[in-house]
Amino acid sequence: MHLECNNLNFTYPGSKVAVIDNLSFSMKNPGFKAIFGPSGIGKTSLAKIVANSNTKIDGDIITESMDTILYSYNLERLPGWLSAGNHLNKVTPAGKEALKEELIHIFELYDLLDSRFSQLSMGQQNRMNLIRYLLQDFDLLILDESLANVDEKLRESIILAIKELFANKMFIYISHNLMEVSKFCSQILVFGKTSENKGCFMINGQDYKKNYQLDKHKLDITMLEIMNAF
Amino acid sequence: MHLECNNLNFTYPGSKVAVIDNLSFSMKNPGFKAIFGPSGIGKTSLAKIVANSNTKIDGDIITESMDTILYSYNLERLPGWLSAGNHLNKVTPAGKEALKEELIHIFELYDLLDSRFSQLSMGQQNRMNLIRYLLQDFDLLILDESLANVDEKLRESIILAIKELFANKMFIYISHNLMEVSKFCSQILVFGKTSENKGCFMINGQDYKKNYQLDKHKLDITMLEIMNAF
Amino acid sequence: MLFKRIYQFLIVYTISILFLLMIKMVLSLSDYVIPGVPLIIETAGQVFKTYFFDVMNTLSITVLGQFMSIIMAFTVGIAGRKSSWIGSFIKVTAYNIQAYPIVALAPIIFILLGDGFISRLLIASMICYFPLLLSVLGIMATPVEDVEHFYIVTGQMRWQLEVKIRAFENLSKLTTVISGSATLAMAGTIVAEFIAANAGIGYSIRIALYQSDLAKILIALFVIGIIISMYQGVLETIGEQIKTKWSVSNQGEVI
Amino acid sequence: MLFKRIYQFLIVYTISILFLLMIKMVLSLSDYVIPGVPLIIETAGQVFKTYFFDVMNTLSITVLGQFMSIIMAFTVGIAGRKSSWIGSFIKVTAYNIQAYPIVALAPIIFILLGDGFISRLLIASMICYFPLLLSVLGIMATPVEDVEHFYIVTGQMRWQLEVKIRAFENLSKLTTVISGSATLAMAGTIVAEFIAANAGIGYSIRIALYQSDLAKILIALFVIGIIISMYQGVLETIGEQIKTKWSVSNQGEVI
Amino acid sequence: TPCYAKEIKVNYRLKWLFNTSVAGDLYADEQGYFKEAGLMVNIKEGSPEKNAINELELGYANFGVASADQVIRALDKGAKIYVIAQLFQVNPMQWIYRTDQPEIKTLQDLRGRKIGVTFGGNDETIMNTLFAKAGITKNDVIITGVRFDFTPFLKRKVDVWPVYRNSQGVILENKLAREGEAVYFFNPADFGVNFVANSVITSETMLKKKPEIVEKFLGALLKGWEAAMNPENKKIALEIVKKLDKGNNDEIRRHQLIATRDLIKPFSALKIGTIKANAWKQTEHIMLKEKLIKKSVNIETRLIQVK
Ligand SMILES: Nc1ncnc2c1ncn2[C@@H]1O[C@H](COP(=O)(O)OP(=O)(O)OP(=O)(O)O)[C@@H](O)[C@H]1O
Ligand SMILES: Nc1ncnc2c1ncn2[C@@H]1O[C@H](COP(=O)(O)OP(=O)(O)OP(=O)(O)O)[C@@H](O)[C@H]1O
Ligand SMILES: [Mg+2]
Ligand SMILES: [Mg+2]
Repeated sequence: MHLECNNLNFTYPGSKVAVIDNLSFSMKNPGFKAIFGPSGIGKTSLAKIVANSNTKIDGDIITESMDTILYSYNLERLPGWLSAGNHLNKVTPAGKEALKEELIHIFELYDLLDSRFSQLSMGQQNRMNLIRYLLQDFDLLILDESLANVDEKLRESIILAIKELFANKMFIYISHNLMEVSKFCSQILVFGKTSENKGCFMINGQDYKKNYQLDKHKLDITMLEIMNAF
Repeated sequence: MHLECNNLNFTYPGSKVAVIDNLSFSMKNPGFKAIFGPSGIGKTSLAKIVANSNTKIDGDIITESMDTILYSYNLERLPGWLSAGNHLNKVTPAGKEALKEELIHIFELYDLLDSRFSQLSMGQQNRMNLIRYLLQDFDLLILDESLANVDEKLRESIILAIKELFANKMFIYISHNLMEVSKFCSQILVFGKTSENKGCFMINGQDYKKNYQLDKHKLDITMLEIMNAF
Repeated sequence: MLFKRIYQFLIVYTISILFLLMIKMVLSLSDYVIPGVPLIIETAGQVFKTYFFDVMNTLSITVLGQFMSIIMAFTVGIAGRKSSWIGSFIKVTAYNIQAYPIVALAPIIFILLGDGFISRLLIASMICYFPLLLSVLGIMATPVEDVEHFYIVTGQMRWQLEVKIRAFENLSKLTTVISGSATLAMAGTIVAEFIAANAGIGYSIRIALYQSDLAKILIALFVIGIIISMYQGVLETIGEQIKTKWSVSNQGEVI
Repeated sequence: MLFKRIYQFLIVYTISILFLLMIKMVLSLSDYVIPGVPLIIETAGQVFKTYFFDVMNTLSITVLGQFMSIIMAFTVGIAGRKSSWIGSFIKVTAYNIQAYPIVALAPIIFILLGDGFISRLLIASMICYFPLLLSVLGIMATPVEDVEHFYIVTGQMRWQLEVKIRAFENLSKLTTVISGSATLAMAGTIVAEFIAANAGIGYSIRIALYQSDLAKILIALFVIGIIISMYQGVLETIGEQIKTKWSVSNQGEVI
Repeated sequence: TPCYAKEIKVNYRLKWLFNTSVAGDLYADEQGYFKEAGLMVNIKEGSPEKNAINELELGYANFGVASADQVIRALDKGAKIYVIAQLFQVNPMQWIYRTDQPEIKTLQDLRGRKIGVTFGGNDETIMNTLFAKAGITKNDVIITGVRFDFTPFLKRKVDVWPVYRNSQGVILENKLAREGEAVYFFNPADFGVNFVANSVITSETMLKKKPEIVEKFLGALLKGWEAAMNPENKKIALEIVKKLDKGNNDEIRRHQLIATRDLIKPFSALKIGTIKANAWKQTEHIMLKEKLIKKSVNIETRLIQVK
């Protein structure tokens, strides 16, 4: 499993500055990867470009044994004419019912299946949305703030569960939580601030998993490394 | 300055469980306050009830020397027919132009004034939106995830600047970042998980300000206190 | 709600009549140009009952015609929502037919379908459907990005789902247009009767026009107005109920 | 774009004519009921030029009428968007007038305004405006919560701003409806001419109808179709330009 | 015991709405004349959009009423129809004007008048013929296009207004009388222009394949007309019309019946339905001259006076 970008460039039409400027990086093996960087640096843009093979770009994106790349984000909504649970059922492929039940428990949504999507709180909406994606066939799933508005405790147990349940899939996690990306991700693509002329670095994270021992010291070092890069 | 709720109850029509169940608390003095708690516990609901005096509620909300209460949230959008900068100018009251300029610098939006709102990244959109509110007349401003999608570094400098510039206003900050609320807020209303039958606590935070000394140890204690409450 | 509508209609009607009478007075026009109050009342006595049943007759066709035109508008609107060749072809056809005033098409319709019930219904729904179509097209051609994204990227998007999503997100616009189109269906039916039927208020209007009897026309307008107000009130109530049943978004806006 | 429209219209028209000719053949009807190809061509030679200028004449009224009806629809739609008493009063008035087929109102219009240019224009825009109104009402009555919130809570909401926000958020729906309503304006103008004028293609259609001359009507439909396709193509192009100028949302969907 | 054959169904398309102008048609139906002839006739109203000639060809109708100009136009375009009876001996298409205007005694009196004509209608053809006859050009008169509503005449914007003498003419006369105004009618026939109006037509197939039905139908129909036009039967006739013509009051219908009688049976010796071949020829001639048809249709060959 392998995602590689070589000399990627992208400029929005009508814009003068390139959002992605000669970017090269490579992410290997299943597990949680991250894209990290200041607001407005181009994380979402990069994610969309990777997920949408139809975009006209300058440069190469090479994906190896990854046929299906899905992009999810935190402003998505479920249709409103049925309860959220019903909509979930409708998009659950045959054979994945058990997985669905398990995810609902992990995501603590059991009591909310009868609610309409518009009646959910923001964090509940984001969780409901993410479950849908996890039930689909994918090789790489990009989570663009998909766990926004979820409390840290629950977020941690969700991330750990995903890592366990989908051990052979790749995830790209986009979040502004420094500690979280350092702790859970194996590779972190850090965008430096353009204004400070910092480039783009790939930093190795702690890749914490359930029942593993977390080395607090190493975590601090990773966090420091990232802080320096950005 | 004083916000007090006594035996507040609220249930959404058609719902069986009360979202807010016999809640009493009091927040005093200007500065940053927080509402903290698991996703879906009722933070947004409470904020809206406080801001909207027309809601039919059971219980008392007492506000002292706070006439104008504004509620802002992270999904708001600016109109699209002009650049974001232009829309900002339109809502800047006479005499506050200098403040606007200053805020634009603090929020690092200077280069984006010519963009349409839809062309901004999520964090940029949220910052643009928040500036509008800060330029209005208010006594209490509720920030419901208003700094979501903004990187931690920038978020910190923004919060510190707001605390300095609006020293005699009250803010209620709703966020899922434990460290942040502990550090910057003076009073934190923590909602405990209903499933674990935990109630509602008011915890004092570190109320960190620019040029103050942050006592790391005390911060850890606050964080622990909150963790225990929730 | 319903009473308010009727009440408001009565105000509008009274104002219009007073306005006409004023003109009659100012220009001192005779009864045969603008009928005076006694003549209007006398005429009302003669024809009110007949006209009432005529309008009820018309209303029955209106309901059917509106139903058909809703189906037609959705069929064409859904088929024509894509910017593909066939989509724009369907649109061009639908638009062009509409540009033809029904009076020009009527002879062809009669040749093809005879002059029975079907022709009358077809003409009524052709007049009513196009405005509906425009709205349906506008709504159906506008993606709802944040809801559709998931289904598109996971390859689960069917046209039925797309239509459902867009309809649901624009439910209040659709119900406004549909309940508003009742008046168009009524007007369409009356025109159809005017040129095609031997019953209904449109037919009676044709006769009154032939006799140049403005008093009768004023009575007809009155009866039409009252009954359309009632029909529309009913439709709006149904629309509200569909909205509250299908969605619960109203409940969401309590705070 | 423009050529595609014309091209598509020609296909539709040809298919319809072939269909009619097929019926003529199968039932062996005379030229009086359905004209044959030679007669159509002969008639075209006689009247094409006249009809072309008639349609251009009609088009000039159409453009003006459409413009007026857009203004009327927005005025009424904006005034009637509130669910207040006066809002619903305006709606009731607008709806009721629409329920009256123009043929019934025409005598009153002629009494008040004579049968000149003004009556013709008024009738044309009355037919065209209502469908526009329905869409405008639907759009104007639906709040855009996430944009309006700020202005409402800070007390800066003016009705102009509200209208602007809702129009902008529904720009593509509005342009669809407005450019689509061109055909309605055309149909309206033709009907107005049919009952009121001494010029324009509607007038020519009436004469052809009196003479049961289907060949002439077919030629008229052809010329109307071609010209309306062109007009609509132009409107759509303008609509696209407004969209790209006012908003830049299209550019946002590059990825 | 007589054995009744099943009644034969027949569709009969009129030219216009039910009113006193079709008293005879309704009379034949109501009094059971058709039934006696073994026919079940469905009488249907007509309009400019629904014409009898189309329906004859399409098989929607078996008999119909059409004006001479419609018939001649259709023949010009190859329609296979025949005229089997001429209902109106005098064309009801006439012009009304108020008596405060000088009476039109010669065609020259038309000069300088504000005259209404329906462009494309046969009143235009008739008026043009009158003008040609009198040497009047378009500059000598003020011509106004006429629609379905009478406002311009009522408001005196037009002085001489075309009406159907026996229906609209009566109504207008009555309306104006209420305001104390009297009227004249200008009848082209008085000035030598005999443009034929409504006649009964049928298709060639009908005439060739089912002559007995044609005969029975026409027999019953004309019997109905004769009875309806008989002053002795006026009460019954008015009752029958009243059933279907709710638009008018009794007084108006009574006058309309009298006016209709003058047009259908101008003198008692005349047998209703008589086809006046010369008038038809004149009509064809006028239409040819006005370029309403391209070639002569030999109208006399299409006139079949059924015995
Ligand atoms: N449609 C667009 N047209 C032009 N510029 C755009 C468009 N969308 C985004 N941009 C610009 O591209 C830059 C990168 O945007 P992007 O959304 O990728 O940032 P991001 O890293 O995801 O930020 P955030 O963390 O705030 O979501 C921003 O400066 C933004 O203003
Ligand atoms: N319109 C509504 N109708 C019914 N229930 C609702 C409605 N809106 C919210 N709720 C429910 O009320 C509860 C509290 O929602 P609220 O949005 O206040 O949560 P929150 O604390 O802000 O959560 P988050 O951090 O995820 O935004 C949730 O369980 C939600 O399902
Ligand atoms: Mg982003
Ligand atoms: Mg919330």
